[in-house]
Amino acid sequence: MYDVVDFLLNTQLGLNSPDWVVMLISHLVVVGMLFAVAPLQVLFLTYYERRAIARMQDRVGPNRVGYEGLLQPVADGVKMFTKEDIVPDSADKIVHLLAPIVAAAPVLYMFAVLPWGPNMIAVDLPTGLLFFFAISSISTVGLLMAGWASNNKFALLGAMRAVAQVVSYEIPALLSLLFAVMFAGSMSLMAIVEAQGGLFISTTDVPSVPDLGLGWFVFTPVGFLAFVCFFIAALAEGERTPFDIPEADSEIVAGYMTEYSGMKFAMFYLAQYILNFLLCAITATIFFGGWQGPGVAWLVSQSLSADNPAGNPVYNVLAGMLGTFYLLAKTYMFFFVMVALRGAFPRLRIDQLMNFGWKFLIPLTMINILSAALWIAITRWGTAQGFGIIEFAGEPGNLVRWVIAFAVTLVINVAAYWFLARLNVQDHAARQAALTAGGLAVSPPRSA
Amino acid sequence: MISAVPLEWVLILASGLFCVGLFGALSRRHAVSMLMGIELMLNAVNINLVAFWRYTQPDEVGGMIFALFVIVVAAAEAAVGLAMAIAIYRTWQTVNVDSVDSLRG
Amino acid sequence: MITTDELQINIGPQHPSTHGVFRMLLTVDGETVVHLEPVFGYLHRNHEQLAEVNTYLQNMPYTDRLDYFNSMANNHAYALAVEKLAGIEVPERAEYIRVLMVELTRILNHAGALGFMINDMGAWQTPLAFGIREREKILDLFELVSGARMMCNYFRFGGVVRDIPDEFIPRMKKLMIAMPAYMDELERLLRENEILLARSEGIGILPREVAVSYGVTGPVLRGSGIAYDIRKAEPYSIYDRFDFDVPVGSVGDVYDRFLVRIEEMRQSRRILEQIIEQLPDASGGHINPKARQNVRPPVGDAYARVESPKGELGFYLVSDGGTKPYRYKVRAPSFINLTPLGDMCRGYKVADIVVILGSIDIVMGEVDR
Amino acid sequence: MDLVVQIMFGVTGLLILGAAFMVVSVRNIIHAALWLITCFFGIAMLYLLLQAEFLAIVQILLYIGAVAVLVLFAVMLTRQIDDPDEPVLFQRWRSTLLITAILFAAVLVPTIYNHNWLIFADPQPAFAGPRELGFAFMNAYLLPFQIAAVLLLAALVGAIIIAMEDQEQRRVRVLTLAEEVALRGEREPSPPTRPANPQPASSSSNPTPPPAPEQAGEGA
Amino acid sequence: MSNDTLTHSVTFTEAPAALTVVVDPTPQIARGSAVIVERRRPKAAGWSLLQGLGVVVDHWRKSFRKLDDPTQIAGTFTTEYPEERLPLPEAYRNMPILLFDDATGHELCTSCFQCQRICPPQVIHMTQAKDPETGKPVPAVSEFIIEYDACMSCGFCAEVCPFDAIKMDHDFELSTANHPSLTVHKAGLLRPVSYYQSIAPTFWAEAEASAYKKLEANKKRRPASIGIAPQMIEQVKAAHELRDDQQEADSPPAPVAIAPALDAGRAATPATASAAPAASDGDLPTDKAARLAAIRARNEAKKAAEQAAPAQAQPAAEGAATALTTPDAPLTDALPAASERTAPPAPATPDAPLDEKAARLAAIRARNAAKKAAQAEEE
Repeated sequence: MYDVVDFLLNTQLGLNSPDWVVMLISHLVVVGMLFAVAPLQVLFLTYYERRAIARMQDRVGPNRVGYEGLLQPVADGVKMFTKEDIVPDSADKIVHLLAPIVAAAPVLYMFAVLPWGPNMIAVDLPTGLLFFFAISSISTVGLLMAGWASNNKFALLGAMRAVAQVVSYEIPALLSLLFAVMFAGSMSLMAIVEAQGGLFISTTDVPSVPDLGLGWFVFTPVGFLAFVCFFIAALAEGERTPFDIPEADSEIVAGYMTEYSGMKFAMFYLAQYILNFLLCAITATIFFGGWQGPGVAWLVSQSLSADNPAGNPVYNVLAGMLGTFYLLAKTYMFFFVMVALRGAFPRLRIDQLMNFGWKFLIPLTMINILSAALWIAITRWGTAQGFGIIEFAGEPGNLVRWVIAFAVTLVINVAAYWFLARLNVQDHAARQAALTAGGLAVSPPRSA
Repeated sequence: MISAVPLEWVLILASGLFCVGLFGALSRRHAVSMLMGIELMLNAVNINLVAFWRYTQPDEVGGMIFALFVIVVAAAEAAVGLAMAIAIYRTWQTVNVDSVDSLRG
Repeated sequence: MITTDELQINIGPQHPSTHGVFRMLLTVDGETVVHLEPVFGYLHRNHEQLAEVNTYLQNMPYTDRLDYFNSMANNHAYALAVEKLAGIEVPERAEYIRVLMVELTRILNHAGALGFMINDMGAWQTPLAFGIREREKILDLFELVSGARMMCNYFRFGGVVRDIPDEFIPRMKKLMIAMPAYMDELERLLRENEILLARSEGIGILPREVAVSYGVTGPVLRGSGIAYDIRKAEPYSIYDRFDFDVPVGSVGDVYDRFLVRIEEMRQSRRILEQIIEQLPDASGGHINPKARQNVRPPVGDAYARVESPKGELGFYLVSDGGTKPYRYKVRAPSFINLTPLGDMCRGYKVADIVVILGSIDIVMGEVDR
Repeated sequence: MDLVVQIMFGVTGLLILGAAFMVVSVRNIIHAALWLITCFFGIAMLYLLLQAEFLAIVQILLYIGAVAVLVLFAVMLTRQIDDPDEPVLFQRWRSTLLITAILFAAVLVPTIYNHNWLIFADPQPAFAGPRELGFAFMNAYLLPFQIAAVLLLAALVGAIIIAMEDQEQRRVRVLTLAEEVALRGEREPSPPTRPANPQPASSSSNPTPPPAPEQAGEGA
Repeated sequence: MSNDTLTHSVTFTEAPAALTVVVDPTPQIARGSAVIVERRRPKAAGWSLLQGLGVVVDHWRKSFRKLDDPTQIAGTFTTEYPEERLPLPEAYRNMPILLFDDATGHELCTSCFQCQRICPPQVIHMTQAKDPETGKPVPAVSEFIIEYDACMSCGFCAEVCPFDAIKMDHDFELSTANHPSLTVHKAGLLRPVSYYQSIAPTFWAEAEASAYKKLEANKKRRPASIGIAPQMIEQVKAAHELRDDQQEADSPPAPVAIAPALDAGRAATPATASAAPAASDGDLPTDKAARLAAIRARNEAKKAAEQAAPAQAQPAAEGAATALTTPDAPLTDALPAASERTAPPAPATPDAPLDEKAARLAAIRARNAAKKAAQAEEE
């Protein structure tokens, strides 16, 4: 974007504007674009979710406003924004007003580090991944403020649940993403995506594989287990079924949003859907190669850059478009999975959620980090690092190392999953036995 | 930053924060409020550490490391302190540290 | 784990999961329920007293409104009571049509009840939508015979208001093909689902003795392990002609009630198959021609009960020889089954109580009357 | 350019100090916690000004995302009835204020200004990203790192033990129906599930006496 | 309820009376048995979740076609309501309506008060018509009110009506913001017989058959008395003339027997109208009145067209209907206006078109003439 603005201002218009002006304008343009994208995504996501879940329930879904109901979210938005804003009399007015802002603003920041295509990122922070989760943790404060300021028991209960859930599931989410940092050697999301070229085998592990943009981390046992764990944790962070406990309508009405209406409610809604979109996008980015896909690497190689001054700038645009398409396609695929989960499952109870997180997910992700370390050691290390057991040089050697790493991590991860599942099932059975102690006085009746 | 803002300004800011935190920790009656004061003091220390790192030894990571340790200690302190506040509340049904005076003769 | 204050929470009367206007006054410790006081009566509409100023026939449509999910079963119980009181014979074909309707009602009710229970657990309406889909097919049949989908008002003293039309049985047979597929699919979706198991196993246990001491009936009682089904215990109408089993649970928790309901739907389908085979082809045999709609029963009283989908539904009538009942009393299963709610919920989490309430399967129209 | 930085520093400093002042002076404890979050946010901004980008993110993640939320949580768990008459500060808060003011004005400020700080001469942009910090933690600061880990573990266990209530005590307080029935069964021998003299076969088809219809009337 | 021992307090020292109930869990069940439901465990952790997800995704995949076969359980089962409508069965009942004869405009109701008596929520109110000269009640109804807002659609009124005068309508789109308009007066309740015949042909055929049976019985028993609604007689006779000839060749022809009754009915009509409040159409929402008028007109037109030129019946009828629903042909306005104009000078000359009914009849005739003219023009 800097280049484009520089080209327009200084070369075309000949303004000779200083560096910081170009930088400011280019950043403002990017920010404006992202700011426009976010609500549009939310609008489409709500429509997409409602249509998809309706299909799962043998219904049609909204199909009245506009073509096939495409304008339904707009109509909903207009309705929400024109509604009366009701503030409870005994609410803490200022905090009640601030809460939706605090909840919604941080999630918009998270767009900043999301790579949309090759070289298409607002800020390529070296700590991008950490930034993503640090910023998302601010919105929990907004939830807590909302729950407390509403002065309503349901709202407070919902806020407490939300915060307990989000804070405890941030741990497995971050732990399961650590493997990607280890694989790519960077916390920058761009670097993580770029490390996922290849064909089922990442080019970072075996440089000689053809780069079709399919060397996704999910194809490794480590990545797959991390993907499962992260997606579950993302469901909990985004308050999606089966972890939509904070807003369990059958229990605590609407949780922390109970006392909100109109525009403020829409802000919470916006925040939640942007968060869901971003969580899906980050899943796609870290496990499914983000903008990587067949053709992008070739387009990038043809395009104009510092390394390739003979390239055609049209290919830059094409590469960007294809990359964005891949990213959005993957994101919407994951959102579809979220919708299907919402359609299929009941929700867990808060204590079961905590048990699942602390007793199953966190140990599993920790074991997965061990696997990731082994993977790195087997595929990358040599005698220099004191790991001379596997001495294979050259190209076939890399492949053999990859196969060994695959087998070892697969065994470890499957064993860990099996073991932890078994432990948890036994634990569950023991608690069930305790719970049903009195009920078992019911001796089974004899069939006649 | 270095050329524009002298180190003293940052240090004074940090010491001001420290004093405010100290006042809060000493004079608030609510147990959790006292903890907040202590958090403020720890943050003031952190600002100092980062400022010294940036102004005097930016080529080493020592200052950052110390700041991170302080954050770790603060987190541990917050966890234990809040657990104590809850324990006090459970036993005395209050979090007012004035009222917790069962050792007074 | 962390001790907190005891908190009083009102769930209801306006709350998404109280199945109508019902209030649960909760005392919770954290999320654990210490005490629950069910408060009802918000939907009281003087049903029993109203019935005493109406003629016997005029009360028939009012029984539809008791448990509006199962108007056919309510009609049946009331018709049985009046027939017992007035000594009215029912032709055989009419009996078959009645049982046919009532067993369809049972499937309809359980499909809805399971859906609502799982909806309370947080499944976003999919099991409910599947249940509603099958219920819709059955309601279409009801509309075909009675003219209304829910408030059927189909039964008359001595039979039913009109014979089933010709296209009824072919449509019914098609439905019989869809039913097992629906039940299998529901089981595939939920029966072994770990989340459902976690939410329902060991939750809301109603031990057998307690269930009996409260007078609980229906799937709730059978879920607690007692094979008590009025269709077996005191076969009314023509229930002694059909083969069917009584499913019972072994623990008495929410999961058992869930399973018992699924199994009861299968058994109802078995009965329907037998009805289609045995249905006597007697045109005009849908009602006893001698039965007068304006009945004037002799002085006396009668109690008739049926196994409504929710439990034992009984009507107690006292006649003073006039055209209106002197006393009219409904033994509503939802009401009796709701009484142990406070005990059943104690010690469980807040999230469990809506599930327990859903598993009891109440309709407030019947509870408050 | 310098002026811009100075203005930003001034704004950040005012935000930090003002928020900190609100933390210690505001009456409502939840508001105090929210001001604390504001203060933490200002400190993160200051870190960014000091080019400690990683630390700024850690500040947000840990202080706002964890510590402040924990504080808010604890406040909400210990619900205190707000008594407007009860003072928020100790009786002798004026003397404390005096002491801290003296500390600031007489000790800290003169010390800061009288000391000759060894400022790094070359204002080159410093960089301490996660990679450098990771190497430092794994090499030079390995032992402190391990100790910090142990400290965190100890704090975690300690916090749980302090805040945890006796499980047994709690179980007794709220028994489920099934547990109660089981307990009763232990105390006294359970009644025989089969009747002593078996009923005749004719009546066994009606196993339980159906609840009389009048029973419902009492409840209503 | 002996639940006092089961309160949440745990101090239970006295013998729990509630628990000494002796239960026999194993009844001897005739034909069938008590089966214990199987509490299954998932085979592998997570497998059943995937299975459930599969069910949902499968439904998503299949929902792009419509569920038209009731043996299937997948596919969109909803209907797009205003455009698509489910066929209503004949038995469908919503709100009661009163029938009148198409050709003559005679109402079938004789104000026998059966429906008013049976109505459980008591929403039917009627006033019997009186002969204006003698002041004696006649078998016709001068005002008939049904409170649609309180009606519970039980259908008892239609069941008990001995003259098939009150039937249950299929129109369910009654929602309105105007609550008082749901108290419907006679003018709003009246529908032509052909309307009911169109929504429930079998039921009407049955009604006709039973009415004919009754008529036959009356003919034998009391040849000159009013056994059924006098207005029905023409109708029934027309419908069964053919069968009548075939079945009973020796019986006397129907018109002879029913002629006095018919005359009595004719005599009653002016009286009815003079007692009726003039403009009860005013209470109706205009669109509803217009719809009703359109239906009436269409029936009229159809009949006329069939007589005139069977080949062109349909377009002519449609043309007439559209012509009448347009504001240029304000038939509904004309009706009350006509009756208002004529009614107030109450028992005037008996041969003049005094009453509402007669006015309507005149209007129908005029309409027919107009339509025929239009038809001729088209040709």
